[in-house]
Amino acid sequence: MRLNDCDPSFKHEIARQPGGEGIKTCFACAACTARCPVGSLKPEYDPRRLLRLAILGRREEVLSSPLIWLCCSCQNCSEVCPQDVRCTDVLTAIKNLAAAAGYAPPSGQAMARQLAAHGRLLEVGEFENDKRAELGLPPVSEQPGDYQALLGLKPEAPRPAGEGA
Amino acid sequence: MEALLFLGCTVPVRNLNYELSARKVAAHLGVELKDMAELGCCGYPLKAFDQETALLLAARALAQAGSTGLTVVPLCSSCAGTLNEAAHHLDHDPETRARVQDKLRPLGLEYRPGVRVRHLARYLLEEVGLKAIAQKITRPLNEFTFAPHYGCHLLKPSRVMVGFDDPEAPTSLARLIEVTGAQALDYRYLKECCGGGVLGADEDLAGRMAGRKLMELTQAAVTAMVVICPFCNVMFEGQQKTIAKKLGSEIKVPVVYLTQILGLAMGLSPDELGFRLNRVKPKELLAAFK
Amino acid sequence: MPRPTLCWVAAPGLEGLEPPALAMAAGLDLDQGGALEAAVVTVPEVQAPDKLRARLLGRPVQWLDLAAELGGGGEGHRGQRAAAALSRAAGRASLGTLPPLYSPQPNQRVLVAGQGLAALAAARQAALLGHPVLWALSGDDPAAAGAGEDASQVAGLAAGLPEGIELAPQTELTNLTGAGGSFTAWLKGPQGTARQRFGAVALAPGGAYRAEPAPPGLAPDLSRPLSACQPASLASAQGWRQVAILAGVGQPATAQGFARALATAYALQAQPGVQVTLLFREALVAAPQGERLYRQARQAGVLMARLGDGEPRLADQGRTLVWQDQVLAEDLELAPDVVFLCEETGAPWPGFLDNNLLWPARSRLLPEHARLDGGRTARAGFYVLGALRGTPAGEDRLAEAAAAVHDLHDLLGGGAAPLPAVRTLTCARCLTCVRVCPHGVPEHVEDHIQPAPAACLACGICAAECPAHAIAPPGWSTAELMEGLACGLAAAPAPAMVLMACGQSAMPAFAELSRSGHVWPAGLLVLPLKCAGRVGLELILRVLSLGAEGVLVAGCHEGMCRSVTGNLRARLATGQAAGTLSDLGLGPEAVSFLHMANNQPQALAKAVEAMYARLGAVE
Amino acid sequence: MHNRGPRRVGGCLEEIIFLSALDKPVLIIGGGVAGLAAALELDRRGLASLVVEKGPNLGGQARGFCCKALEVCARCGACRVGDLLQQAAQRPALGALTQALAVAAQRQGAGWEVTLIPQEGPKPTSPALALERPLGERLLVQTGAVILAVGHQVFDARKKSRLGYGRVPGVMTAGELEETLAKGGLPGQARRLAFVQCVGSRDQALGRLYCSRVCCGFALRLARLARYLEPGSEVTFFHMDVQDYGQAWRAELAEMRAGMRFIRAIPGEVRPGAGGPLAVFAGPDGQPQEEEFDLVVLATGLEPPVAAPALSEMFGLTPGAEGFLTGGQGVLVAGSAGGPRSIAESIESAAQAAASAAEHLVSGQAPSPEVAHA
Repeated sequence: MRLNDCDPSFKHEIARQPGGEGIKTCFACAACTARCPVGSLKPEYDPRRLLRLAILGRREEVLSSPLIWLCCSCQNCSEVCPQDVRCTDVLTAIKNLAAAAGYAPPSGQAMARQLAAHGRLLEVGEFENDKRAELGLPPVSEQPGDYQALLGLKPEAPRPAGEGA
Repeated sequence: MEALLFLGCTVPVRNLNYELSARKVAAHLGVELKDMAELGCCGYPLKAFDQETALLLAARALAQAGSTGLTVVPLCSSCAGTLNEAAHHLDHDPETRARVQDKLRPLGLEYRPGVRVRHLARYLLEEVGLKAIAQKITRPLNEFTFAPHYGCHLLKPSRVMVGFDDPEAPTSLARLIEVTGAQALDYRYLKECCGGGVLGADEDLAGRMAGRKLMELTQAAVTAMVVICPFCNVMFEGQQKTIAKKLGSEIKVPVVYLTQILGLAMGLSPDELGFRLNRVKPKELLAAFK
Repeated sequence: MPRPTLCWVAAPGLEGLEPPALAMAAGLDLDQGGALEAAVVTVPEVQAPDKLRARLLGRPVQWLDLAAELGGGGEGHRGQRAAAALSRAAGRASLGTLPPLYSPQPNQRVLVAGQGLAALAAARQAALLGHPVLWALSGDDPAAAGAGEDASQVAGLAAGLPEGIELAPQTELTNLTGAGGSFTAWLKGPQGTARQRFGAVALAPGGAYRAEPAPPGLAPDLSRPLSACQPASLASAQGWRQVAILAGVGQPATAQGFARALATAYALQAQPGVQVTLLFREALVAAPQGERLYRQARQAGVLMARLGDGEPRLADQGRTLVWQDQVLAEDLELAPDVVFLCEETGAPWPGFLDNNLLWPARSRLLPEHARLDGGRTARAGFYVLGALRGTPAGEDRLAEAAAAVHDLHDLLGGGAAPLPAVRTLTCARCLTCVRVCPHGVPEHVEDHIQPAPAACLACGICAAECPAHAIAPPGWSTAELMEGLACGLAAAPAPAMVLMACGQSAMPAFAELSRSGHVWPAGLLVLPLKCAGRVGLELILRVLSLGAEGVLVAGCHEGMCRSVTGNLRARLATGQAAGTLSDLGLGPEAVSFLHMANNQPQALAKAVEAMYARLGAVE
Repeated sequence: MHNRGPRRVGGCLEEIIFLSALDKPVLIIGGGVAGLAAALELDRRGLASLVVEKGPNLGGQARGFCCKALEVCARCGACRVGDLLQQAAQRPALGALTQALAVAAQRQGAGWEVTLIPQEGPKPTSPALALERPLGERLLVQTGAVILAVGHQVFDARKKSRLGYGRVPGVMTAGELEETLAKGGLPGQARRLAFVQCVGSRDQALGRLYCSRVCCGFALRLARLARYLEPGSEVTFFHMDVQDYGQAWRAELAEMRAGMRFIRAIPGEVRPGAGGPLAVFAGPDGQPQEEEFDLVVLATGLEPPVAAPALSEMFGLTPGAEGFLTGGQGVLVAGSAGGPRSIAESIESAAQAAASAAEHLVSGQAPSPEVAHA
């Protein structure tokens, strides 16, 4: 890979994302790799490698990689990092950039629509509240109004996140 | 003692045994868990896609909850983690706070710094205290051994969960298990993640993450695994059969909620604690309470 | 022959011993306040009461740290050991040797040759301590800083030069002979070459930058030394987009060189449109602020490219660097607009040090030696400072210069240095002493050997090697040692063995063990030496001939001898002695050598016990 | 002690020594390597000093260090402590008060008046030297200059919980291994050794963003010594970068690289294994890997001395970089109290402190005893 063809601004772009500030300070000690529960089961997954690719500016390769979605956000890597990179947060920042670039799996949009419709991931209808009543639990209500405002989405005409507002 | 219950999305729909036992145990300990209808999603599901929006949703919940002045007590580790992180972020970063306030204002909401969020397990340990719990124990569970599953977001990131347990050598759940008289198992994969976070992206991987814990515990003489999070529960209980099939091995690990065994030890009946809804039944445990 | 008297000074560790009985056993008179011909005193000189010291002034005295030689055990056992030790001292005292009276005054002048922080600090400190200083500057300006030095720090120091410094601008040290207290320097200045005498010499060139060699094959127009990128804004002006900096790729840089590369990388990266890639093998961050610079550079966006073994390969007619990324395990390529080569500071060694006749090889003169710090060299009174020694610029150079000046002040003060006695009548002028002395003490002047007045450490190497027995540091002639040991061995119970203990390693360890109550074998006699180098083949064989059944020589670890080769010579002599014993059909195990340090008392105890057990088994 | 006389301070009788008058113009706080070296360097300049040590023995932390030579000196400098003690004992002008703590300081003209109190503590571990004297009573010392040589403290490895120190059997600090080796051998049947570098150094998360400088050399020499003492043992060296210690070191390092396994990765965790501590680290393929050792040795970094904040306040000093001490008017810092330093570097820095103190005595015109009385 020719560094001349890489995008040196990519690392800065990630660093501008909330939680992405730490990316440039990685000095590759591999403590994160050692503690990654995903890496230990998935040979091709190595958080340090993803960070390295991002630092080198291999923008498309990183954003389009299905691997970035495998971070289970367990925070082990952030805990062990001596440079306070907060690797989980950096990967979240990268995922956000990937989503904005259209690489996100469709589940994100689905969840946003669900929240706009119900204010919750799981719909609470009469069936659910009946079941709760049987157990003596108080009913649960849905308050989707605030969510629609914050998400910039209307429940009847759902639009994917990022496109609206 | 009063606290504000934060149910989140999953617990009130899918994990009624958790909610039931949590409410019962809290009441038994003299903690009044208040409900608030306006509380919805904590924002966690959107974090990977758009964390700014996720933060807004968390800030909304914190603003709502904050108006009560009570400690917010989520039952779900993801909710607890998200709300704690959001509160930490908002309290320490005035710029973000201002930006978020601008978005909340049209909704008639305002985030006031200093909202206290404590996962139920932490709340029980720190605010209620082991001593108070021990006083309520009437039926010690001496003959049982439980494997605690801490999960990730109860303890981490430790810079946010300041002053709580050491994520590298956690003891909080073990102490809550041992207060019932039962043994807490220390096992190899004790600290590992359930895999729930990647269930959507790679079901096979998530299954293997949960599977290695389940397989280890199948070998160990353990009454049940103790969880404190509905997502972890999905992996260990909900997916247990699927995982066993996929990995081609015998897996049989009963999964219970912390509050269920605390309730048993306090003399509540399995029915009151929703054991009917447990899918992998802790038969050995229930037999003792017939 | 004077009859020695025992002056018993009570000290911790001597409790329970009865001086009258010991005096009798050792053949000494007990001091009853009468006149003294010669004396054996049971404590070291520094611990003796002032009155006693005054009374003994000018008389032959054997100062004996008896407590340090005794060790623990029952009273009878300790009495036996004490009697043997006192007998040994009495034997030497009875010879009545006094230190030689010949003692020329060391020259107090100090020559500082060089320029920059180290030279300035050395000249200042020496002048403040009252030494007349000649500062031979390579240029004209005493405030000129060397490469890598903080110009304002140097200027600040130069602003308040104390009195007593004579400046010799544009002057070079072209030749040097002699040692502490008596150096002769040839100085070449604008008025020609002059020869002058000095007591001490500090060599402290300011130093210059040397760029790391470019990887062979790199397009020549691409590479520049690091200093050529000042100011950093040059990068924008030149339209550079991709800048590579090599910071220790052939061989690792130093921490100072690396820190400088980091600072430059940081400044360049801040220029709009510039991407800096820093290539290195190890991130050397031990310099002050090094780790902060490293992080700061990463934070600014400098790409850190760590190399595995070997230099980067070159492609595209030397215009593209290729290396394997350590994390990705795949090749990365970079076609830089410019390649900066990391620079280290250094200075060339002056030519006169190549004269092997007068100066030992450089590695002998300035070995990496834990005892030769603070600018010291093996040649007492000659100091190497700053860039020439590789000392980092800044506080470290000041510290080094301060330490060097304290050392020379001490040397020239005359208190510390004894003088070897040379018996001119028996001296064969074979120059063995000139050749073997690690400190350059003996000089051949007008057909006789003349020791430099402030350079001798009394290691005794010359005495051990002199074939004519013509030279010995005071109190350490073979005759003296033998007389003492003969008396000591006569008083020691069999089997008797002698420990020849180096004063830098074995003796302090032995003393520490003794004071903490270690029980030594009854027949063990200690011969405290300044340096194991005093031990030669002849000495060992003579001691065996006196009736000792074993000889253990204990000296410093290799590379730690204060006199550079004393321990190796002693080890060689021990091996030769063992060979001789074998040849005679005797057991070679009667002699052995132990490498040790002063903080390894257990090793010494083990070696003594092992040898004693062997001797006992032979009995 | 010369030139002393009782005087009344705040209602209680205190003893006062006029160090500034004649015999002891410089007070040295700390009797470790740097403190002793400073006293010796002052003595070589003809200046007297008084060393104040809070512990029962002179020599400091380095006194417990072991010689790391095989047959050839490793240039670790540990025996320099012995040299210093020996030289100090041979210089009768030197004085040292042990088990004495400086608790207050007041500026007096260009000098200082320092209050010392006796410090309760353990008994001396080795026989006292001629110059060591325990402080019996509260003491006021007037002095022209003060040298702070209080050394450093070692990072508490418990703060890096993931490396298992204090809870996983078989995990020890390099300092503890040093003590064990000083007694002559490896603990138990240790054959598989792992060294973990930068524990408490180069760590932004801990607020220790500096390299402790000495640990690479220290740990590798210990490792080599361990291999020498137990010829069958294998060493794995987990590190980030090996720091440079000069020309001879580079040659030695090449040899050590050949004889030991160097892994450029910091383990993520050390936990109990079946037969010893288990290190979890990234393998060369970027995969988590586990390996069992008999002994995991943590190279703990150097931290600012515990007393740094108190001393800074006493003498009105601005805290230096990373929390180490910096000097001020008539207050000089020597040794690792001013930043991570090796034994040799501490000795050299003591020379500089002594030189600066001497200059201060001349330029600062230390107070005369008459002034002190008034």
